[in-house]
Amino acid sequence: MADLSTDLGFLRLRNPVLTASGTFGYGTEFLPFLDLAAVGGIVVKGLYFGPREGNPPPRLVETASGLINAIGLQGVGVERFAADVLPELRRRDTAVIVNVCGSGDEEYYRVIEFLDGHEGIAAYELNISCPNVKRNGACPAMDPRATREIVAGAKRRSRRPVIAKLSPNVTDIASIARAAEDGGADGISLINTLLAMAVDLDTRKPKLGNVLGGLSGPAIKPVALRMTYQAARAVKIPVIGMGGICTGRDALEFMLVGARAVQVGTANFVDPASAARIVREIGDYCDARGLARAADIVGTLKTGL
Amino acid sequence: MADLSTDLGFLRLRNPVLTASGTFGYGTEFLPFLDLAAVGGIVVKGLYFGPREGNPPPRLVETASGLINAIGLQGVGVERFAADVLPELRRRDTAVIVNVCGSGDEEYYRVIEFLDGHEGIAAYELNISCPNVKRNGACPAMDPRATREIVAGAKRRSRRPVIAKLSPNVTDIASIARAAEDGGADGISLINTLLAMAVDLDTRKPKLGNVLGGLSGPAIKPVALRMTYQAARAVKIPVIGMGGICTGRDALEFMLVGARAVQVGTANFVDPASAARIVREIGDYCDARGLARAADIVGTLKTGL
Amino acid sequence: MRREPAARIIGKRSWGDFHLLRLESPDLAAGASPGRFLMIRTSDGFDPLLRRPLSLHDAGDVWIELFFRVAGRGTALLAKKKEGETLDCLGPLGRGFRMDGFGAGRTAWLIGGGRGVAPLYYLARTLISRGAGVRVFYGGKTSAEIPLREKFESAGIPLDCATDDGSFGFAGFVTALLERALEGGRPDGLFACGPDAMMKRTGRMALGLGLPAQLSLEAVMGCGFGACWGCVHRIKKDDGGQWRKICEDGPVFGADEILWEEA
Amino acid sequence: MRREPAARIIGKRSWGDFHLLRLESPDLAAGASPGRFLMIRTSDGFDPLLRRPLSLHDAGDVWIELFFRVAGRGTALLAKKKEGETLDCLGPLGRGFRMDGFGAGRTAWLIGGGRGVAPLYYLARTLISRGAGVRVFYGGKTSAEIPLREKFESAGIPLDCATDDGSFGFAGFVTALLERALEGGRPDGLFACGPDAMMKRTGRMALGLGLPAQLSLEAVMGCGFGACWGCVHRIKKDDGGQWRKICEDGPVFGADEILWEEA
Ligand SMILES: Cc1cc2nc3c(=O)[nH]c(=O)nc-3n(C[C@H](O)[C@H](O)[C@H](O)COP(=O)(O)OP(=O)(O)OC[C@H]3O[C@@H](n4cnc5c(N)ncnc54)[C@H](O)[C@@H]3O)c2cc1C
Ligand SMILES: Cc1cc2nc3c(=O)[nH]c(=O)nc-3n(C[C@H](O)[C@H](O)[C@H](O)COP(=O)(O)OP(=O)(O)OC[C@H]3O[C@@H](n4cnc5c(N)ncnc54)[C@H](O)[C@@H]3O)c2cc1C
Ligand SMILES: Cc1cc2nc3c(=O)[nH]c(=O)nc-3n(C[C@H](O)[C@H](O)[C@H](O)COP(=O)(O)O)c2cc1C
Ligand SMILES: Cc1cc2nc3c(=O)[nH]c(=O)nc-3n(C[C@H](O)[C@H](O)[C@H](O)COP(=O)(O)O)c2cc1C
Ligand code: FES
Ligand code: FES
Repeated sequence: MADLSTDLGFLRLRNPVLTASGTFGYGTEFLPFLDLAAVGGIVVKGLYFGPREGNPPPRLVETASGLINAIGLQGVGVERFAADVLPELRRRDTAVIVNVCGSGDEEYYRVIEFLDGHEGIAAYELNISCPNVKRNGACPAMDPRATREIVAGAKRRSRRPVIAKLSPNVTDIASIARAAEDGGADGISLINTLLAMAVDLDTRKPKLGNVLGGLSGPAIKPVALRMTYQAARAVKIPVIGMGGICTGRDALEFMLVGARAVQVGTANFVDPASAARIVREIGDYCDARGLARAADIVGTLKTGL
Repeated sequence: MADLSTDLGFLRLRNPVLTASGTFGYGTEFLPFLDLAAVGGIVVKGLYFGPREGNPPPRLVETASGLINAIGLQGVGVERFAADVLPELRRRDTAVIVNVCGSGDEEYYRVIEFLDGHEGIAAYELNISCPNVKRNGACPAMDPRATREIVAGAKRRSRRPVIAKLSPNVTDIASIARAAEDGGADGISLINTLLAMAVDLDTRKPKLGNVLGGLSGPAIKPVALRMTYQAARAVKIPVIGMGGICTGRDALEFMLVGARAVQVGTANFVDPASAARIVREIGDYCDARGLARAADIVGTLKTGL
Repeated sequence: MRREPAARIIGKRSWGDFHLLRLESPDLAAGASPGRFLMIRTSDGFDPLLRRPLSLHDAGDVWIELFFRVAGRGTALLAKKKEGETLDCLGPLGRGFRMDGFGAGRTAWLIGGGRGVAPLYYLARTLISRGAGVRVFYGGKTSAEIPLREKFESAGIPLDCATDDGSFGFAGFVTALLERALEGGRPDGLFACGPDAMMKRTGRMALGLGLPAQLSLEAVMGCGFGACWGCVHRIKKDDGGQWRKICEDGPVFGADEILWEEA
Repeated sequence: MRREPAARIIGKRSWGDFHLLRLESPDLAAGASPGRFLMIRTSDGFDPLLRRPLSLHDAGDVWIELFFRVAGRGTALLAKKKEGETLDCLGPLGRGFRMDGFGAGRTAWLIGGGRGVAPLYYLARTLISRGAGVRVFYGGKTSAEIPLREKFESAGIPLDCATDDGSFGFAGFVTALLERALEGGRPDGLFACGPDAMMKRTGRMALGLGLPAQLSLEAVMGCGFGACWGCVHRIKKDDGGQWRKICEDGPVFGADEILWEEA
């Protein structure tokens, strides 16, 4: 059996497969379908400081090989998370990464400061790239300076590693990745969803309550792979890739272009055991090819450049 | 029968359906499949001044509901185009728009100056957004200033209307759209392809000879619709929308968010009669709904904003 | 660990756009109860991407039945499946109808429109087997849209039909038929499934009369098991409302819990 | 105006991964000639998005045949199609084999590997009907990969088989078998279809011996009719080479025209 363990520097994972924030609930929703100890770790649903209502429905539109969502980060807030969810997750043998949200920089910091007082969290993933909250889809990860500042602010306050989650809705992903690195991020993860829209021709209304939403799923994989490749070449900190990953081969492709770990998102909805299956498929691929360590594939793409 | 005619200000079209550059050859390839007089007009394959070799194969990769291409604008150059293709197109009753390419600003201008000496062209579409030529995917349409300057330069030289074709690979499409308008563009068209990548896990090589390519097709429609919406709200000049349009309903959705005309791209490959079918489907929809003029739907989306 | 059972189609009937499939699956049958649903893959590829929710139309010891109407691409693909093929199903999911208290001497009226009748057959059978009195109100646009009427009748389930065009039974909405029936008598509870407008109207009627009513709601579902938060509906809470998940907290809610948005 | 004929499947045979479909279509049959191909939709949805190229395996007055091997998702979907269903086909497309000069007293050797044998049956039949002498060299990895040998034999077409594992006929590559045969005699021309490596080798052999050879090339095709410029191969021009479209200028090229990239 190939060695699937993955070293992010700030965190060692049993295998490179994490579940993506917002697509895996608080983890507990998936207990009927998979063993949380089978995946490398889970990134829980984005948390604001307080509970959030989220956007009015409809919140989802299916598109060709994709899904647009405008959930708007409905959630329970840090207090209930720490009281109800964390104890449950601590009993499972898995790395828990908390996806941190905020309406302004200060809220991100408050979430971190609060959670720093609780055990059972391996790292924070700063969600500076959610396109569903503001109606024009703007977010800090669209600007290098805003990215660097919020990451630096989070790092100053946090006793835990901080991963910056980047947006694909930018001209130059390399410069944003470098800004996150400059701000002191321990790693970056990408991509969040592509800003998108769907309309109902007959009613002449947007199909989403929020007008705009974020596109995910297999449709975006080619863009996600390109951005992961560009980001991985731009920084030295570890890169976590995602976007449309549905199979072990998909996951290994992201590793090939430079991702040290991956996240599985929309695929969890289609097949709730996806993440565990992908781990198995990575192992099977390595075994079939005689690869002793899955991590050896990271960044080995031959571009002839 | 509903009135499908479309007024772009600088150009009146029999209907709002154009064929997208690079997906309709020089038009003549489609004569066995459709009557060029059935579509609003055709945008021919991108032209550099001289003949171009294009990229090494493989040049295409199919993805989930999408297609990545890295053709690299192989083409015959303006002289052979004017000598061999234009006379053939002049005999067909259709508006011909030439997609103008250049390695630097000067080449764009030379193409325009040369073609200005020939009849049978309705407008130029400045392809300032092709991601396939440079290996990092950069292009003028990624920067507002470069966009404004090249558009202004083209306008100064051209005796014909100039449409700026924009790239989706930007943080803020509205600012690029405004830059094109400031530069004097008569219209804008969008989106060109999303910068993308595919790799072969087994050989560990990129699947495209050019490493990076451009993603098109139904997969990108939700992003294209969003950008068309944002661009149409940002400028007063007419907007031509495209990206994944396969049916009359798709076309009408782009019109609903503000496009005065649309272009059909990848769909031409799947069904070479697509553009003519889409025209029919628009007519049928209008008739079924009792809409007297298709143009009345333009920009009528009710967002409640 | 719950697996996704690949269930084999062992029976199929079709009436125009409406189709009934019987699937062999002890796993699915084991978790069955009226009002619960399955999430079903309709294609091997990524288009359509998401599973589609379908209610349990009936269930036995080793089989379950689905009854659906072609509404778009997913259900059209499903309609093409033939006996002997397998379906990739997830479930049963959700909280179904609560039947406690509905035993001998109690009466339940079930109201369904179009495809919304799907879960009511199973519910009617189950209530009857518990000794409750059942009456089903079944509506559609035309007589072709109430294809299950013979199935109900041959099972001995009392049935009142309504068609918008009067081509069969009462001429008008099934809610109007119900309204008329309520003038003549009162059941101990209402159970309804159908489009939002029908649910809203049935709920209002029940609240007005002080009758307990359970309504099965629909929404586009991303996952079906509570993970995506895509399927919410406004449900009463304290003095206000709260978005709750239809797939997990429902799809069946009490009429008194549901808040309807202004149109 | 050429339409896309929806052709009905009127016959089907399968050997493991290999499948043969007979389609009824006067339109497709009308444009048929050996070496030309169809572009075929494999799904109603957008995934897979593009049509797939398949050669004409045979053609009559109102029918054509396809022979293919499952290579991925598109061909797997195609393999699931049943008699009575229709296929959305575009074509025939491309420039096929040039048979002028191949009449009575002339001999043609045809070389095919795996799925590459598909167009050679039609070509062999046509050359024979013109009076030419034909010999077919047919290779595969194992005996299971040369399923058409009986079909060739019962049509009375002289056949030499090769399998990599020696499970049937000559043990080794079909090009090695050809090489041996060429030691014993020379045809007037070679016609080949198969993977690039085989085409390259066959072409080299032919050029070395000064034998005219026509090779049918493959490439991923976006459109199949010359519009996308996706399917190019390097073809000789003046002193250098030029990317030419396989779908339009080919798929059949003279061995002397083709330039092979260094690997
Ligand atoms: C809990 C639950 C149980 C259901 N049980 C049944 C059943 O037993 N029989 C049956 O025929 N149908 C049932 N439905 C509805 C069924 O799920 C939809 O008709 C189906 O998902 C449509 O998929 P499609 O691909 O055919 O159509 P699409 O092309 O996806 O959509 C067609 C139209 O239906 C709308 N739509 C899509 N999904 C839903 C949805 N989940 N709810 C409401 N509208 C939707 C779309 O907005 C669109 O207007 C149920 C829905 C839910 C939520
Ligand atoms: C002119 C022409 C005629 C052909 N005739 C036949 C025929 O008669 N019988 C037959 O079995 N096959 C034929 N092929 C090959 C056939 O088109 C491919 O096997 C098919 O397109 C693969 O589609 P898929 O969806 O099953 O596989 P995919 O999942 O698309 O791909 C599977 C593998 O095949 C490769 N591939 C995909 N498309 C092509 C292609 N067009 N050429 C070469 N490799 C490809 C992919 O890169 C991948 O490695 C022909 C190809 C061409 C160009
Ligand atoms: C329904 C839904 C909710 C999401 N919520 C969050 C979130 O709370 N925080 C976040 O950083 N990303 C969120 N995302 C983005 C995903 O984590 C991921 O970046 C994206 O979906 C791309 O991966 P995929 O294509 O595998 O889904 C959400 C995505 C979906 C589909
Ligand atoms: C094979 C191919 C070649 C293209 N060549 C050009 C080109 O020469 N000039 C250009 O402006 N756009 C080119 N495009 C982009 C299209 O014109 C269009 O903007 C894009 O494909 C999105 O539309 P679609 O999804 O309908 O294809 C090309 C696209 C494809 C698929
Ligand atoms: S459908 Fe995903 S939470 Fe209900
Ligand atoms: S496949 Fe499109 S040009 Fe050949």
